[in-house]
Amino acid sequence: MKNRIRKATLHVNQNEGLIFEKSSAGKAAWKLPPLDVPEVDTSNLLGSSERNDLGNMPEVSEIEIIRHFTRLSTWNYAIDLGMYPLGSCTMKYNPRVNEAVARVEGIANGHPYQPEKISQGALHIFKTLSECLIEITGMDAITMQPAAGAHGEMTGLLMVRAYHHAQGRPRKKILIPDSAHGTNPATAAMVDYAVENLKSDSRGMVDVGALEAQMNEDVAALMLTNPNTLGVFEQDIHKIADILHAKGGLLYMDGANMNALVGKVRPGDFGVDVMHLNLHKTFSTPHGGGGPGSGPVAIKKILEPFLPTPVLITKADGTLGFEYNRPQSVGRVRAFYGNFGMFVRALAYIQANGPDGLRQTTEDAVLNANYIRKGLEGTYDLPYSTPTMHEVVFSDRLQAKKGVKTMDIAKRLIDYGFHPYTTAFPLIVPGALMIEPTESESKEEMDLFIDAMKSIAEEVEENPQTVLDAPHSTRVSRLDETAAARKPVLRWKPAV
Amino acid sequence: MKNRIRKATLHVNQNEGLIFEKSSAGKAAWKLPPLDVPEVDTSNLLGSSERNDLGNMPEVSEIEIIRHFTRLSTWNYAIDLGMYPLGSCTMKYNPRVNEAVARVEGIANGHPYQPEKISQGALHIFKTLSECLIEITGMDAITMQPAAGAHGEMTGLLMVRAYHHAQGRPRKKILIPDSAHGTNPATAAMVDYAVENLKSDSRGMVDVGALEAQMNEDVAALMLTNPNTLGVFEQDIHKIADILHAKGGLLYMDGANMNALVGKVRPGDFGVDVMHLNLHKTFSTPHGGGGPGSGPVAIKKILEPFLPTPVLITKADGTLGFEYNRPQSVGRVRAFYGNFGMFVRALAYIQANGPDGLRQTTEDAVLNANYIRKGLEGTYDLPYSTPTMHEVVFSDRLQAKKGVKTMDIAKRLIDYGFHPYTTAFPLIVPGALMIEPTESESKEEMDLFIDAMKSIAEEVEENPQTVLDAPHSTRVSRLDETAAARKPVLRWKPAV
Amino acid sequence: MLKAIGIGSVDELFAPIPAEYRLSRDLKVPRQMAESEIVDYFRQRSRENGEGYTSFLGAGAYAHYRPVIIDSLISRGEFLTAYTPYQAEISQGTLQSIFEFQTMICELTGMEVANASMYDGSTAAAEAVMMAVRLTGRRSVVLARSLHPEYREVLATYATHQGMPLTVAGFGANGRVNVEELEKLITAQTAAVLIQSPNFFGTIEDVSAIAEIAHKRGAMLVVSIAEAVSLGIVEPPREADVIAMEAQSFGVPLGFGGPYCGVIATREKYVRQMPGRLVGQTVDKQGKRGFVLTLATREQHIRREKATSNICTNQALVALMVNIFMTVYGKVGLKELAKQNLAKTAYAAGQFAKHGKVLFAASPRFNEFVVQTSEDPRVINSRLLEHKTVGGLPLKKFYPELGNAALWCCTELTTRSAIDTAVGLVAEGRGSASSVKEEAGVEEVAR
Amino acid sequence: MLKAIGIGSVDELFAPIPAEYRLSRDLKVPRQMAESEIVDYFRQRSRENGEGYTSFLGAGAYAHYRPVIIDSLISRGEFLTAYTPYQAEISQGTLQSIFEFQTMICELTGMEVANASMYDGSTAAAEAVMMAVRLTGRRSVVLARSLHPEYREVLATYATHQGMPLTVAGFGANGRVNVEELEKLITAQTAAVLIQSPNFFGTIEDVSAIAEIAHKRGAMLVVSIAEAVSLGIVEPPREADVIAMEAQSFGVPLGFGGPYCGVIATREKYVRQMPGRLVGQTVDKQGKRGFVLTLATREQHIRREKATSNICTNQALVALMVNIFMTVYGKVGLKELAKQNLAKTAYAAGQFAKHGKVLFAASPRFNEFVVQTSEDPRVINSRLLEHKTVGGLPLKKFYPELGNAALWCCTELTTRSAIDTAVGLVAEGRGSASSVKEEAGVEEVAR
Ligand SMILES: Cc1ncc(COP(=O)(O)O)c(C=O)c1O
Ligand SMILES: Cc1ncc(COP(=O)(O)O)c(C=O)c1O
Repeated sequence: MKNRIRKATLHVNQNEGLIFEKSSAGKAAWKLPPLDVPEVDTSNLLGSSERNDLGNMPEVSEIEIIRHFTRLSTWNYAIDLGMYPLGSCTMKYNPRVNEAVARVEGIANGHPYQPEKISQGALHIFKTLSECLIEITGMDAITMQPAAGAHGEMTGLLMVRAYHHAQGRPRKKILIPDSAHGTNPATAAMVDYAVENLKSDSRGMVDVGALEAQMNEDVAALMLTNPNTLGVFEQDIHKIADILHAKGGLLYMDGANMNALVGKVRPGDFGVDVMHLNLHKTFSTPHGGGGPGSGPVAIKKILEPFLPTPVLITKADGTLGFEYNRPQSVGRVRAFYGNFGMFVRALAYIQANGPDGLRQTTEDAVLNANYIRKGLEGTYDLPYSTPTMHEVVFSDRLQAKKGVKTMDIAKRLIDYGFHPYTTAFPLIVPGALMIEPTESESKEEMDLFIDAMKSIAEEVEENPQTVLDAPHSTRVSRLDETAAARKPVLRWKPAV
Repeated sequence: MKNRIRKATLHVNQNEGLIFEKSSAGKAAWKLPPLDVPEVDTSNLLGSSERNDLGNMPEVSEIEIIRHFTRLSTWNYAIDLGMYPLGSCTMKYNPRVNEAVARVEGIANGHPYQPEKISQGALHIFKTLSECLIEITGMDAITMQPAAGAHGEMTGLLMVRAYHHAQGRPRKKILIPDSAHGTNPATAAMVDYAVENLKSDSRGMVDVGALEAQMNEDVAALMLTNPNTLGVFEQDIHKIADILHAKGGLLYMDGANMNALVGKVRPGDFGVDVMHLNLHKTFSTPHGGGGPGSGPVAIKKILEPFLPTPVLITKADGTLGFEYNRPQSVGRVRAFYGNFGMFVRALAYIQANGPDGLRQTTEDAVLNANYIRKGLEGTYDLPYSTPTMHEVVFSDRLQAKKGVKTMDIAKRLIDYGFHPYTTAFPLIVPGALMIEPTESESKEEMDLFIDAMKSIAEEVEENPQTVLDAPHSTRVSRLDETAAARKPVLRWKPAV
Repeated sequence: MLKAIGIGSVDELFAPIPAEYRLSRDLKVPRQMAESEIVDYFRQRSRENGEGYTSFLGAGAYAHYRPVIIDSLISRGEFLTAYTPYQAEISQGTLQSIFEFQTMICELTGMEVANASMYDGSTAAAEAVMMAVRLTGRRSVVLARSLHPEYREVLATYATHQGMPLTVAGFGANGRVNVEELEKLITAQTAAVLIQSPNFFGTIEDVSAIAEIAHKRGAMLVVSIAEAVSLGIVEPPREADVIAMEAQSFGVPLGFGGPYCGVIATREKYVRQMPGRLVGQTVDKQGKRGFVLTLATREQHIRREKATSNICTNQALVALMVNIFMTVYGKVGLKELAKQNLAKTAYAAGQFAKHGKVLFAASPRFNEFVVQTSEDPRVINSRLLEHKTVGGLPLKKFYPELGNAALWCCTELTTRSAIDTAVGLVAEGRGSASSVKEEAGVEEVAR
Repeated sequence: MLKAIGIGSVDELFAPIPAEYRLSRDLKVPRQMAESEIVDYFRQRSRENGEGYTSFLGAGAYAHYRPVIIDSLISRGEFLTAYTPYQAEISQGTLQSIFEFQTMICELTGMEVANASMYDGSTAAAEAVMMAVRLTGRRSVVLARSLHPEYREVLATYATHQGMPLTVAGFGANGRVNVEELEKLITAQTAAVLIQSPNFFGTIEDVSAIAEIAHKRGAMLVVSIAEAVSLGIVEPPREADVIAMEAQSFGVPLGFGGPYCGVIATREKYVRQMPGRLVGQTVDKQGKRGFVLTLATREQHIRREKATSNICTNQALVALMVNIFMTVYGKVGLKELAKQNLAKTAYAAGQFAKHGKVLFAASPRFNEFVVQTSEDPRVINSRLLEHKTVGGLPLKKFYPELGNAALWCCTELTTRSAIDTAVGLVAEGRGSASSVKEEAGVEEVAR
């Protein structure tokens, strides 16, 4: 294995127990200023509501905390360490200037309820970003409230629902292609819609004939991801929109894959009525190990009355403020105004790129995906030969013959110094290898990746066991997920 | 080996070439604002002084830079990862609040020549720290100008030299114990003094008899480290001072080991005339892989006229300022006022501790060193049984019988997850193991260390080769230093 | 690369996009800016955003001191730029820290299990209620008017579109839920009773009494906690079936309203109806302890339309801030911290009582209280604003029945002198009918 | 632990300290403060320290933009909290980065070897001169008056105490070293000629001419570079034997004068007389490339009194900032950056020329220039200060012969409007004798 692996090696790494195992009475990492008001008798103030014991909360020193989390961090893979080609996740570089500006005092410490008079700075950021996103999507209006993509989907479908109600004829179901991400059907269910599956055709696109057949007055909307989860652009998108609109349905676009379109084409121009964006994908806000995200929803005029409250407006005196009185609104989807900190980062990203930079970014993202497709075609099975946009999906068909599955190949990639691609999604590709390099990767890094993938393919032929047992170079080997789920241990307890 | 090693394990780690090997034309991580003044014709302005080519300077993208240095960083051991018991280096925790306050705008961006009127903030920090250090050392005045310990030594000896000149009888030599750090003799030479060696007695202390004999009118000063480099407090310190003073000599104290004394005893009280401090040791400013440091020099009244210029003063109007006109001054030892950024951190450290905290810190540092001494006594040879202060020095005498030297044991410690102790210093202990835990280490971490040291001692008995070949777990094994020095390659060159 | 792919220009790659839709012009977004310009832009916005003001605002977003090491640690690329920890072998850092987070949330709330985070306190409350709906098979909900008004709005959004009937129980003169009224509202159809404690007024509810009533009728009790620091000194609602918490107080910047950190904690037996991610302990092939995402069969990527929620990306990095904050203060510090909040608030309430009416004084409170004045609080606030001070939140919009009332908050960061200054400024206008000039200012500071 | 050690109290451990010296009282230092108080204290000091002022100061400390990633990267504990890389196997990160630093310094200076850093530009210059003394076996030094005055003071300190004679060569009407005078001063005892280019006035010296003169007499030429950004567009002094540089301009905060980053670069043949640390490339047992500290036999810990210098701790972390800065701008960026400095300065000098006399206009300059006025520049500066602007450095103290002169500096951060404002304010006082009120202000801003 050694000689094949060029990008990674082994190195000494610190073990670290649970913080509770380091705790001992008397250690402390906190210090409060002297109290400048009279002490109070807490039991007198709180009576029976007083709490006396904080159970097993830890007691540790500051250096122990620094070491604890520093050591833990070294067990993670991250974009900052190398290519992270998770398909559908757009793991691009997270610029550090975004983090810096998000921490500028007045921006980091503004209270959501401080008077609008002294909130113009935040509101200006809010407005500028909103306008940029509307321009980028080609839509008419936007809500920044949703906290993530799925939350945006819910917000979007709520508006769809409110729209049909306002039309006087509520509808029952949402059409969702079988290639869709799990949040799409889950969201439809959350807003009380029935989900109807839509088959993909041999090109991996929506089967327009099938759609024609399935479309009727009961269908509230079609939730479409474009480019879809195969990285394929829905070429019949205009037909699709027409079919829906003809029967009064709406076209919802899951914008998770906007990184393939920004600056090159605008969903609003090809018939989309409502869509969400993932600022934590396309607009470079960091994933942070699973969030926070931000899932703004951009809409066409017809849906504007239904936007969640409050809505940002420019007031008579020219200052910015929020409008709360919107009778047809679907209501709030969360407290305050959304994940504002992510707006700051996303705007900084747009400013750092500008119109040309944004277009360039999209072109590079698509170019990189096609470079990888070219590099691995033949070595791995390509179930759909349709042109690739920002990501390419292979299958493990060839390797499966040797009993090696996509997850095994993924684990082996770890030994080669890469984070795995997305496995087992989209569902229409059994044993999928979903690869999205993003624009951030250099040719050098991608060549190493292609190399690694080819080398693994050879290993599958020569000795599949190495691959089946992978990873070999991590501080823990494959973990027993079944055991974890059968008898869940979801918290530490002191040994008794 | 595996089962013995509890604190560390192996984990996958990214390789990384030299930045020049990643460079390719057109890549960029910089962007300048549009020019708001007319463009200029550079060759017209600079003529023959114009430069046209920047040679092999790299061209890389921002994410490549982030990854480059992030990957490199993972090859380092650091206090933040674990115990770093380098004797004489006082590798204590570097509080993060120090870093935060050093970056506050007006403090990070103040220009050294900005009018004093708008520099009162920096000068106030300067003054407060100076007063704290004077109080801690028990001296009368201080200069903050020296950039590190060795620089402080030079500054101190220059004042000694100027003092003797002022007395009308310059002197020729400096007495330095054989246990002293290399910078002591090197400094003496730099200021044109002859170095005379002073033998240590069987307790590892200055041989008072010998001193008595060697002391005469040619001796400008004795440079003494106290506690000395064996971690031993010079109990006859008062006698020593008397002997020097009787013959008009001065007592210079190397304050590198102040972590053993702060809050418990003050050098000024036991006869020291001049001493330097290492803010990057005792006062928690980070080592940063070898600096920046700060080596203030505290002195007694008699040396005050000779302080480097400028000297901080309180002006008639109560504001702070610098005095430049000091005819007897030894002159400047560097531009501006010293490593101010380190003053900020040191003051923050003093504030975070306060009087009780500083005393506690010293007590813990000494307690920890003695705990380790106790734990390893018997397993390793203790050449001097004299009481230990903040650090303990063992020798490899027992292990040497098996051909295993202190450096081998040090390398093996790496496999166990620790940074090695200081090796082969002080010179009076052949094969020294110089261990300084500092107050920052918890009992848990020290127990692991004692454990590791004992386990290595066993390995030396059972199979010395494991130790001789160590480290086994690092991405590079022992490096060929002889080759490096024989044909030095001190810079990258493009392959021709 | 073009050559390798075998194309002449990048545009060929965009051929699949119907020509008529391709964008042939530049996007109308700001021109490309240098990093220095970007930094200047946001510094400027910061100066327009209350930089350097003293504030007495709480109401679901609290100004507590954030230990420096929080940002030092979460800024490490290994945490900041990692995705959801699907690949356990190279995500143990994130996974173990979430496991510790879940544990500490359990310790603090007195519950048995906690998830890895929800979007925020309001959505956590809504999802907790839907959890109760699934568990009880009932569909109606009774909520307290003393619950954060925006949390109520969010629940309404989630519930109404699913046809879940909502009824609201008011509060009494003591600022607590009107228990009699609540009891009447609970029916055999009631899936959940949702209250907040300390409630929106800072008043601590009598949770056990309410729990008893709810449980008697087979309804579940969901308690929302918006001020996490209260857990240091206020007994947690152990009688609740589900706790929906907003952990922003634990080291998360106010950030003009987000990102924050919602959490749901409950009893072990309900875990399979719990939304969101869960980390569990397990072992690797060598029997070495490790952590993995578990019980994923509840989640959208497996169950799709049958999932317990559609949540996918949550608030992981914010949960890490919370985790570090809880670790820094720990068993003793959290209590001392809460005590200081209590003391500052007691002092402030005492001072205000001398010049205005402090409502609900009879009931125990944590770090917020309602002050009733003769003057419109918006007028008072425009006066305070001139002294770079942001007064309490005017309640007219949310609770017209309270008249000229405002919600004031004090934390460990509120200084005595700031309190005295504010009290003085409030007193100034005592009795005086708002002057015209002041009226003019009203709109601008109105919420 | 006490038990383990076998003692009753910690005090027993301090028994070796003679009782009469032991401190029985608390140190008189500030009481222990909470982190929040410490942060407040320094924020307050910051506000008293020119926060938010526009400045035209250079003179050896330059305000250039610092890319954000510098601090992101140097803040990683693995760099921040590591010691000098003595243990190569676990210090490869620091070692490789220093090797890259040495390489880039060579590329920029045109020298063959560079060390890992010196304390600052002034001590680097002094050590470079001492290096020449060792190499030539001569002891006297000729330095230029156009060298930074404080660098001259430092050299004097190092030299005089070693009995090394110093002579100073003045500058001509063109602001450059007076070559004739210089030639006369060089003798058979001259070890080194020390000049600065761009010199203290921002004027670029005729290095080759000076080199020729020095070499003719067997003296070595040491060139000091205080404004590193000049290397992007100004030909480096390739004819020098040693270059002593201050790299602060490369991403190091002004920080009220330090820590900065000195560097010495020279020819391969002189390396064994070079002070400071050096990192060299080598291989491990498997032949894998790695880096180590090398040629340590020059250093104090091996050679003690025979070492080339007493330097031990240097400025490693600052050198890392410099390294990252050089990597960010690189081959193309450094040139463009230098160009902007040139353009801003040319514009400013042009504007000033309209209202005052700009000296040395005939010679090429980089980003500094001297303006002579009828009014005392200290009076001008107290006027500018009222507009939150810090004017050029008054030169009376250093160069009385220049009369009412000040040294102005512009970088890429200086805006046109700031320049126009300053020029306007300088013009205001034109011809006017300083009024009494103004005189009053003088002392306070005098340096
Ligand atoms: C195609 C698609 N849709 C929706 C989502 C859900 O977005 P979020 O995780 O932000 O809720 C994702 C994210 O994984 C996705 O890839
Ligand atoms: C005893 C002693 N003296 C002097 C020094 C030199 O201090 P610096 O490295 O700050 O120049 C050291 C540091 O290693 C030391 O340990």
